[in-house]
Amino acid sequence: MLLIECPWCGPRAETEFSYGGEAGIERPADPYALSDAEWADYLFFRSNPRGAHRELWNHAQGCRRWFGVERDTVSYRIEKSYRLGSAGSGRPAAAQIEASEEKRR
Amino acid sequence: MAAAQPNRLPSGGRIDRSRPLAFSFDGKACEGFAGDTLASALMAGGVSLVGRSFKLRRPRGIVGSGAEEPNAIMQIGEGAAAQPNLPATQVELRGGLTARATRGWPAARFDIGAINDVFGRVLGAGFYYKTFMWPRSWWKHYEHGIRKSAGFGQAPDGPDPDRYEHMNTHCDVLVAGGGAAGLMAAMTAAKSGARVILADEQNEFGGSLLASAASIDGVPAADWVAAAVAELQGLEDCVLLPSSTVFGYHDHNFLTIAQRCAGPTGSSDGGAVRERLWRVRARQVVLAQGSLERPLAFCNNDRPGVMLASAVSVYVERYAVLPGRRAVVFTNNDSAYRAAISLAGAGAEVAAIVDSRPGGGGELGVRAQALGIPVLAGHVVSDVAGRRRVTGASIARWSGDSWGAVRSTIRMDCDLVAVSGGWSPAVHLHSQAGGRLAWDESRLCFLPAEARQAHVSAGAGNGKWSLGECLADGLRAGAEAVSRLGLKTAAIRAPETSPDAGENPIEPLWRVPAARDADRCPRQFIDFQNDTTVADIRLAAREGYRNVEHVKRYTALGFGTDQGKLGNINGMAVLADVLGKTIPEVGTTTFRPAYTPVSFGVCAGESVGELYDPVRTTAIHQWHEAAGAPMETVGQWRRPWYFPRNGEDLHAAVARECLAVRNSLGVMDASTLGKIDACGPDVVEFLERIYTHNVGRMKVGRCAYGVIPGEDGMLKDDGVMARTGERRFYLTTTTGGAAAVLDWMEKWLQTEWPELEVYLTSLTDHYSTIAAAGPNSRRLLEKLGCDIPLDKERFPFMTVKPAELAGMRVMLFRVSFSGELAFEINIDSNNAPAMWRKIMEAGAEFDIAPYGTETMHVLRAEKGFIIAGQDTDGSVTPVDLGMNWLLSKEKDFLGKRSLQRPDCLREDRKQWVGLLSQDGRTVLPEGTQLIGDNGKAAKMCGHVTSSYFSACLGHPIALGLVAGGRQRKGETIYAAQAGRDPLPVQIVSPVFYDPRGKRQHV
Amino acid sequence: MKRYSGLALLRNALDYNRNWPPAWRSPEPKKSYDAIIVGGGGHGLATAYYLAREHGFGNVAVLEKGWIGGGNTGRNTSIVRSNYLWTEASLLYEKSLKLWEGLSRELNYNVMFSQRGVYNLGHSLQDMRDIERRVNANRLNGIDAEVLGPAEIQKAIPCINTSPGARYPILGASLQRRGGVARHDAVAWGFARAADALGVDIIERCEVTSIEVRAGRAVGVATTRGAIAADRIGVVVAGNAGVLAGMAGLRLPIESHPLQAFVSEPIRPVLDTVVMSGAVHGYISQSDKGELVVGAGIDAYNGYGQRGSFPVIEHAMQAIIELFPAFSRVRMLRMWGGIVDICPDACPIVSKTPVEGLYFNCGWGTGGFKATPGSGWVFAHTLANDRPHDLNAPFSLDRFASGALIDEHGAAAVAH
Amino acid sequence: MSETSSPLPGVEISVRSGRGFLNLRLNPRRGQALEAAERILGQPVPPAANTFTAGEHEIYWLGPDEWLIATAAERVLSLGSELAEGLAGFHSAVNDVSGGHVELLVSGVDARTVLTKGCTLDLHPREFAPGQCAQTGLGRAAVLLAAGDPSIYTIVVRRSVSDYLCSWLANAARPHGARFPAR
Repeated sequence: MLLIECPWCGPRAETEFSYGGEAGIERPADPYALSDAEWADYLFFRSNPRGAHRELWNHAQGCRRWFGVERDTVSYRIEKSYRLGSAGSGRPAAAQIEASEEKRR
Repeated sequence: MAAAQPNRLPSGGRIDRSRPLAFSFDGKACEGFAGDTLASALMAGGVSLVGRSFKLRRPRGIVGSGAEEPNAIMQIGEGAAAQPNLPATQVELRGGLTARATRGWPAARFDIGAINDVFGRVLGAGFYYKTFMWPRSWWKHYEHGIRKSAGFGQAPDGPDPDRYEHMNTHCDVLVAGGGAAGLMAAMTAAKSGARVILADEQNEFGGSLLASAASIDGVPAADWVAAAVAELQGLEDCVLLPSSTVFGYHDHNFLTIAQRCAGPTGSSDGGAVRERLWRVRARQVVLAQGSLERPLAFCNNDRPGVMLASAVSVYVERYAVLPGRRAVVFTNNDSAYRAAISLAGAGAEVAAIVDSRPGGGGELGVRAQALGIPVLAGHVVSDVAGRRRVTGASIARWSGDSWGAVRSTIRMDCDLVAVSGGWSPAVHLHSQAGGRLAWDESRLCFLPAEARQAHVSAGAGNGKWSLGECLADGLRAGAEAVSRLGLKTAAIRAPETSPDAGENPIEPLWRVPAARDADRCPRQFIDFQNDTTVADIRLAAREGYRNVEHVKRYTALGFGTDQGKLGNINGMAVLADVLGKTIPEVGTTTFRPAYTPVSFGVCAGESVGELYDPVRTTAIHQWHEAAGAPMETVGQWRRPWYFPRNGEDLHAAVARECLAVRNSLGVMDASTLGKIDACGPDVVEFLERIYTHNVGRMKVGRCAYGVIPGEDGMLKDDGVMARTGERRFYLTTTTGGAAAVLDWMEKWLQTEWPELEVYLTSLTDHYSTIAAAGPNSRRLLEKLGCDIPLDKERFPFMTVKPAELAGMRVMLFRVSFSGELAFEINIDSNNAPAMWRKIMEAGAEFDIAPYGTETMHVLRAEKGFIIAGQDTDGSVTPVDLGMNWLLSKEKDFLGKRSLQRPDCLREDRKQWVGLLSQDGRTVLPEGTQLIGDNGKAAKMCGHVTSSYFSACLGHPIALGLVAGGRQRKGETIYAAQAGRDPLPVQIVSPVFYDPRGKRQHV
Repeated sequence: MKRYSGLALLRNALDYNRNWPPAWRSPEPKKSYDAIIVGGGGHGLATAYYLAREHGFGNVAVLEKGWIGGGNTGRNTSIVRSNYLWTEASLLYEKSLKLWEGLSRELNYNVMFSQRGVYNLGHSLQDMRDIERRVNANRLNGIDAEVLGPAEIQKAIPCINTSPGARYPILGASLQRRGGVARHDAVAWGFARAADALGVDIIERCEVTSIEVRAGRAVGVATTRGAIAADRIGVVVAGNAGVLAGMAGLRLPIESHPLQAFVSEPIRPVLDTVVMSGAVHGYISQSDKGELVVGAGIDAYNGYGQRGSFPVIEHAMQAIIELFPAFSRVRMLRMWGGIVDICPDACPIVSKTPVEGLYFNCGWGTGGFKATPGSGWVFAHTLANDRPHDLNAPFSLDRFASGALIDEHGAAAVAH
Repeated sequence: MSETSSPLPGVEISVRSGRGFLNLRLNPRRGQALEAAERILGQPVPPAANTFTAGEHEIYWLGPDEWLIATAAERVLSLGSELAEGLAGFHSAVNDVSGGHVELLVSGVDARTVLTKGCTLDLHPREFAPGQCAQTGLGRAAVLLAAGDPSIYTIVVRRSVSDYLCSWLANAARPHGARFPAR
């Protein structure tokens, strides 16, 4: 049973979490500009690496937050977990949320 | 006593002679003492034949004293509390225990299957792959015969009467193994302030110290153990778990321990716990599980009376049992000399120590010779005589060549051959944790090498054979764990022991040469339980099964209940010899849990029976139960299925309930629907992306039906939503979809659209939902007393209002899932039972009928409303369901792009339609496949998803998915029926009742 | 190939079994082959066998990075059945089942295919609707199937708990009598031996490190035992498909997950058939040796570690005790994990690829073992003719773009 | 671990009646929303994860923007509207969830042991001290667990699974001589 560090609640047993698949799959800004093959790539194709994997987990029985985890898919070792929208997620959404935070504050 | 226990020594041992215990073995009355194992008691009673081997049915005796025992596999107890397959060596003796040998028919002593031994050569490794193929259909007959001889013990004949539980725990240091090294490690860690768990598979801590003549700090080893245990017990945050096997080392330093809390057959009263599973998250682990002695591969080395030398010591020293009167000790290392000394000390005659090493033993050899035990250095036991018990040993000079033939020159009478082929550290947990193993050529064993998780090995499990080394290594390991925790190690000194005897090194002896070559000599067993011999391994290699995994699988080496604890290393060494490779080149296998077998029950824990899975019930559930409603399982929920009156069956009750709703009044508990409060400045934008319709056009106070597709365009869930404020919506989902929909929305919100300000709060449990449906529903509410006008102008269809009803605050919805005038009352669940009762009282004048899920299904089917998950299956789009009108053209929503894929645009996709059986009376079974014509080879074109008898229409109705169905209304297709002619069915509109929807608007 | 028979056993026994020939050679790899199969599991070996046997390919190699049959072939619960819901899937699995029925004799190797029946249990009204639908579809596709009620189930399986008071009561089941179990290792070994006899080179400890693509055409592979040229390359590497696809610049709609199983100690025969329950996530049979063989649910996360999380095993134990309360005291001997490659629709990909001469057979999820001969048969056809057989045409890589998925997932059919 | 059926129960389990609950969502980093809420509630809204404050109400941290306010049932209505009004200017959500929760007390020397049977949290008093709370699993139910005075734990569970949880607790507590009031 994995021990997963929720960025808010700290390390908790795997059974408190649900898995959300590969992280960083961005929904295309204009789906209608994509060919069927490109759309299929977004929908179904995943990198599925043997080794380092960025993935989403949800602290389902806890704070209900989704967060990112870097985990090795062979050793299952977790390198780090991080809040979405914080440094390191590498997602544009990160910038967006910070910006919108600022704007509304 | 002497008569009952002829082999019991007059004194000594850790048994309690004041507590004799009666038990039975194979129906025969026996006796032992408290402190015995079943094995030691049997041995004391002179029982030497305890079972038969799996394939060849050879008579077998006790070989070991612990988890490694391959032969003495017992059926303990009777009936539902029976316990199959316990090694007698691991069964603590209890009064009244009944034990049976598990192999051999009619009995282990007289087994007609022993004929297999005669034909053994035909039954070589993999023989079954080569035969039983003719005639083709006969395999099942052959197999029937093969299966007759399968297995050891018998499964109990009823549900387990005992309890099991889990215990989740955390510690700084888990010490697996409570022998010399483990005790020292635990002491070091605990005294340094760490939270410690010490677990040992035996009922007493001490491991080999319990059978040791050594002294520690000037006291006998066993006394030192007792003092150490007492000291640990006194420390805060130190948990001692005897009778507890650490059987699994999983990822992220999670370990599982099975603890035996009651005797092997459990407790007499059901209250106590039989076994407990400790689920441990340890920051550091010390592995001190000791080592396992290896047998030697000589001819007929499986005869009863051939035992591990260490086990002989254990029986003599710990249990005061003499395993034989005249022994030959056969070894390639010094440790077996201790067995010889023990035997001599207990009054047995040791005919000789046969030591393959030309130089013989070290100091222990000198000691043995001083006791008058002859040592035959440079010799081997090449064969033993006797069938049901060893009667003699043939001894030959050893030239160092394993594979040549030898002639035995000496024959000694004996009834016991104590063997030692060296020691293998129990590296199982280290390996399970992903740790590497390294072959040590001087110790002739695999040692734990680099660890991949936070663990350190100690003691004999780390290749430290002597007591002094073990104690020091335990201290070192404990200190290492402590320092990794960042704690300061308490000052602890290693205890003093009598100096270790100087030993001569072990020398390899993987196969003992015999009078004939390895293929033709009498069997030399490697895996006792599975009858894998040296010849089998040679055969496998000859046939091309050269990878160690192939050899193991082809010969069944290591696949017994002892999981190769005795045989694996010997087998690999023989294979290496055969292939001309080194042992590390042959490799080792990865160990998987369990170290020793664990019951299904303890792994399952409490979550069995009524606690197997939570049952969710509504606030009104007790009323439904009292009303005698049969329940339907919907996910975790229990929902009333129907409410029979006066012995009605399902059909009668449902017909009555349906008519009540259509003609007067029905009421249903719809509380299981998912309910979500969504609010925030961006709530409209958010819901526009989730739902397909134009959410923004909804006015405050309005309701709308909405569907949620997945990003693949397939329908995921549906439900009514209400706009309760400018920036607030109340969303409902299906019963089964509640959690999934909330997760779906939160995931998009948090991971993709964090810029949208929306808060989602589940109200599923807070609100109970009571649906009052039927022409009299408005009158019911009026009668209950409602503070808002209920007429259709001021409270029209598809609107929502807060109200006070019967003196209670409610959210009142003018919606309908039945097509009748209906209200859905959402009320604080605390008040729901009271509201329900008031409704039943007030409704009496309308002959109100409570109705269940079945009537709800019929009513909605008459109206052509879908049930997501019944009429859809993950491959159905909203377009297939005829919901084009719900799909906004003005916006994007999740799944919209997918609807434009070529397959989703096909005209002949399966579409949702109504179906009428043409005979006007057949209710088509749900799941019926539809075919285009009534010919034999007709192709399937759809299937029936819902089907009922409609009481108000007076005929059956059905709904289904039919290829291109919407364009085919009026066409006749056929319902395939097993073993009968296809039934003609007409495709019609899915709306059967009140197609213009007038009734719900009144 | 020296034929195996009872007589051969006797003859060799007289000679102390000293003259059995190797079941397959261990040749050095040649410089080039007409076809290379990457992956020496059951599927790869079957592909090579049928290429040689049905399509006359004489110059074929199977490249295996470890030892043959060492992947999922040797790590499954060995269930064979064909009662899938969708026509496309059920016909493919039925082809396989038909091949299973004659396989021992075809290969002259007893794969111990035991048609002891497969029960798929239903625990809710919706389960029963799905069972009816699947059974009816199977029948129309010529696949044996029937629906049984609790009383019939109880009669056939005395130790099962059909009490209506159970947490998830058994309301009924589908039964495919022709389904059953087989001896997993034997399938790999049998195909290897038979393929070898037809001239196929089975090359173990030969890991493919890259796929050479020239002008959109695959022309060979680099391996740990040197470069090997090939006219066509078929890749069948469960648990590694993505890695191999990456070598050719392809992406696959596959995610790899741990799938765990465990066996009990051998007990006397008590369960004479295969029982599966999708609702409680457990499936069970008893081997000829007496072990209860139990399959658990899939671990949620991606993983190539051949091991999963212990709670999944606990859940399977609970499910088995729910179905068979008397097994609570039976003991688990060992547990292990395989790697299952899952497609979004829980159906495989047996397909040409955008690279000429490169073919992929992957994504079998939990259905791989039962498909072994059929998968090899259609894949051999696809390689030999450079186009799919009718049976595997629907299982193309294109279906993910067109949307023509064969959704065994969504259809709530039991996936195993 | 006492497993005898001694006359003194090692654990007592009771249902707290008359409780009301509000679910509060707001962004604590935005403007003065948190302060506004605290003014109305008359006690701090705990900013630290997995803690709670006790005063007139207990306010439990549920997530970075979510709290559960447990209070007397009769206070819920007024408190809810005050909060809704006071927070109207902020992105926030206040929901009465009184009907959705059941509050249980588990106390006694064996309370921790009983919870340990079904909860993977480290409940050692050093790790889970009074004032701390956590949403976690207990048996197969999701719960909010809070540590009060030593050996008193508060459990808040969804109403629909509360019967299950009570059965689970009764079963786990059985070897400890639990007293369980009739429900």
